Amino acid sequence: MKLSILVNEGPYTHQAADSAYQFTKAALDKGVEIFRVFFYHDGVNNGTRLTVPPQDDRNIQKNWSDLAEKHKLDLVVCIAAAQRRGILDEGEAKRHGKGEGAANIAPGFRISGLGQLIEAGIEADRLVVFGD
Amino acid sequence: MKLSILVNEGPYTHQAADSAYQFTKAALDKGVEIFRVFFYHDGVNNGTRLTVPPQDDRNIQKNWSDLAEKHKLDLVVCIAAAQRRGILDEGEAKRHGKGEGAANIAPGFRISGLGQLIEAGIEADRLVVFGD
Amino acid sequence: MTTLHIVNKSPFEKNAMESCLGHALDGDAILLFEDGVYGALSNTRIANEISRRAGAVKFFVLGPDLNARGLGDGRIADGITVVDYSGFVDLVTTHGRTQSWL
Amino acid sequence: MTTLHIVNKSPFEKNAMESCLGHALDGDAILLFEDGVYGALSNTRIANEISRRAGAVKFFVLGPDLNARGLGDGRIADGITVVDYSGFVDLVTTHGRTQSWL
Amino acid sequence: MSEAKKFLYVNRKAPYGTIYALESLEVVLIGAAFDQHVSLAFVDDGVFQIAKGQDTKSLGVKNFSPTYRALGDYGVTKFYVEKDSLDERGLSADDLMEITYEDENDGFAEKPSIIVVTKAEMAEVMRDQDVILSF
Amino acid sequence: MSEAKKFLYVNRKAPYGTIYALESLEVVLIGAAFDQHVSLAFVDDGVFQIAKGQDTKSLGVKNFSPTYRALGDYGVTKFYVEKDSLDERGLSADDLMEITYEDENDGFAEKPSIIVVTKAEMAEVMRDQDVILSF
Repeated sequence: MKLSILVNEGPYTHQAADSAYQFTKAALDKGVEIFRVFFYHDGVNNGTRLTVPPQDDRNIQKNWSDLAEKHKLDLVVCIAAAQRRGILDEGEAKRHGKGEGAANIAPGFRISGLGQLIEAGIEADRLVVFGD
Repeated sequence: MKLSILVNEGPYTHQAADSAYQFTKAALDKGVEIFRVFFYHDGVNNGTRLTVPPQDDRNIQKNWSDLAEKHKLDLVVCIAAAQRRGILDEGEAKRHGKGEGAANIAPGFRISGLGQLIEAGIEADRLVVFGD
Repeated sequence: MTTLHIVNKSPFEKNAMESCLGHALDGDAILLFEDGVYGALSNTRIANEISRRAGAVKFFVLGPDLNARGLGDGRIADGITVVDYSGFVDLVTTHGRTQSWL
Repeated sequence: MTTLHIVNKSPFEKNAMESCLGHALDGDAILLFEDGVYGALSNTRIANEISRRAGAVKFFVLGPDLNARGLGDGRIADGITVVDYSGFVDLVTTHGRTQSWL
Repeated sequence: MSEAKKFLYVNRKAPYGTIYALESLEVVLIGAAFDQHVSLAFVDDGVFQIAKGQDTKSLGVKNFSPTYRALGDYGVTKFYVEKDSLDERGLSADDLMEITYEDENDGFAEKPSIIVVTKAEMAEVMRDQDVILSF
Repeated sequence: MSEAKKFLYVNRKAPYGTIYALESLEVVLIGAAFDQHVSLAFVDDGVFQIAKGQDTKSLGVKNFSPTYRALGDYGVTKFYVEKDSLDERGLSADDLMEITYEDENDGFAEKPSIIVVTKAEMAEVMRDQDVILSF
């Protein structure tokens, strides 16, 4: 059994990001395979390395990055949604002249097209959507 | 008559950001003074210089920056909300070790504390909240 | 001084407009904008509630938001005045406070 | 195959749960989580609707979300089963599809 | 790749107030390039997405409603619209855009893409899917 | 600076599902340092913000409910809670946290901060304000 996850909201603002993370972690802990986690709409904001959450709170971006490293999770940020919201990798930052060092995508996340979401729906046995 | 504006949602995702901009512009066009525009919650995302909206769509961040330049508007992004969401100026980026060139605050915006919102409520004759 | 209430939520999806109507006092004004303009549609449950309060409470709706949603002409319940953003500013300055129902 | 419906919205604020209940078919399951757990409260309008459908439709609620909101013990309407995230995963894998009511 | 799956895009939100309608449409457009069975559902405020006469000029935002009409050319030809949702909003099918497709199995005859269904029928459409994308 | 204004924070959303309750509270805390008249209104799902027994350990998010109880020390002593909203949710005042303040004009006697009001009374409270912050 393979699952794909769609995350439609940003960290902190909506619990959707937390729920998706807890669900993904619980699935992996049970040995259920996660084909891909796809970030769309404001969900792309889960993938910014620039967050500085309060000391006494969770770090949602880091939680994702750590989970990705531990389980070789595929975390994909939608490029169109990311451009609208100012999430860029190095190639994008360069291409749009945003200056050296401007890329803000976090470790473990990659930026790609919406086709990756469709593929996630096709290849996984179930798709679960977390949103607002 | 002096107005203050509170913007609680990010650009594109909710119309609140557009409505706040159109309202602010209409007020300025009528000669009504705007004491301050304060960006809170996801509203801080209005102030990222990294957005690359589609060619055939409006550029909300640039609209704000242009309006600020033309009318000497005070655009204030809440520091606590901005840190949670990864919006940083140069000082913040440096202080949190995010690397050279990582600051993503857009021209015309400044990052400051929540006291600026309370002051906006005290000093203006009316406060208008745009949110979700 | 009376209050300008502003509602940007569809009454079919959220309870914001209902709560606003429950708290608006006689003499107040209510402006429907963004997805709130769907509350101005005639022949709905909410239209009945609006016409019941119209007179005691003044109802306004933002034209640009109506047009965007295809509700430009003839779809609006009686007793609701269409304004533009400039009119929105006037409503804010002529009422004692603005209360947003988010 | 039957469907797992997941609802994360308060039934007092939004119409998502009502719409879900209107589309769930016999044999389906409904999981309440996030602000959706308020739908599990006893002595409310929505609780009556749930108990009317319970049996034909199976109702679940996510424990961690209940606890966070102070609804941990004795506040939940009869016929609703409490699960944790691991149980949430099981519900997803044992139903033919998952439908989110956002 | 496994055999073709049934994808349903469920639209329950009004356009313009939030971005979900627009970005959902962008998924549908990309998804059309994959060889899957695609249907769209318009329920609750989602029916407003395909209301006729949308004009965003005075709002300064992009009018994306014409794109729904172009979906037929991409093989997206099933728009299930819930009658109960129309009724509650004082709307009828006449208030919706004309959305059609050319049926290649019937001499490219122009046929309506919109299928008005009851809530009970919509529930059956939903259960008939492999993947349900909600925005 | 002008003379003190009346600020009302209107809370209509449940905690944890979205960040509005938490970030609203952060404004109240900062605002308390300014010398203004401050009241809080809990309406609709906002009443859930001050429900007793909140325990977020298994959720991994911060439990900010104790902060409401500390607001008295900052001079924030008026929590208007709408009875109609409680009733609709099957709640009574007993389901709310005990929130009190020490009245410095009455020998620092401990008094309840929560004032349960009808919807009509809440409407009067709202109209009595200079600035209304909604989150």
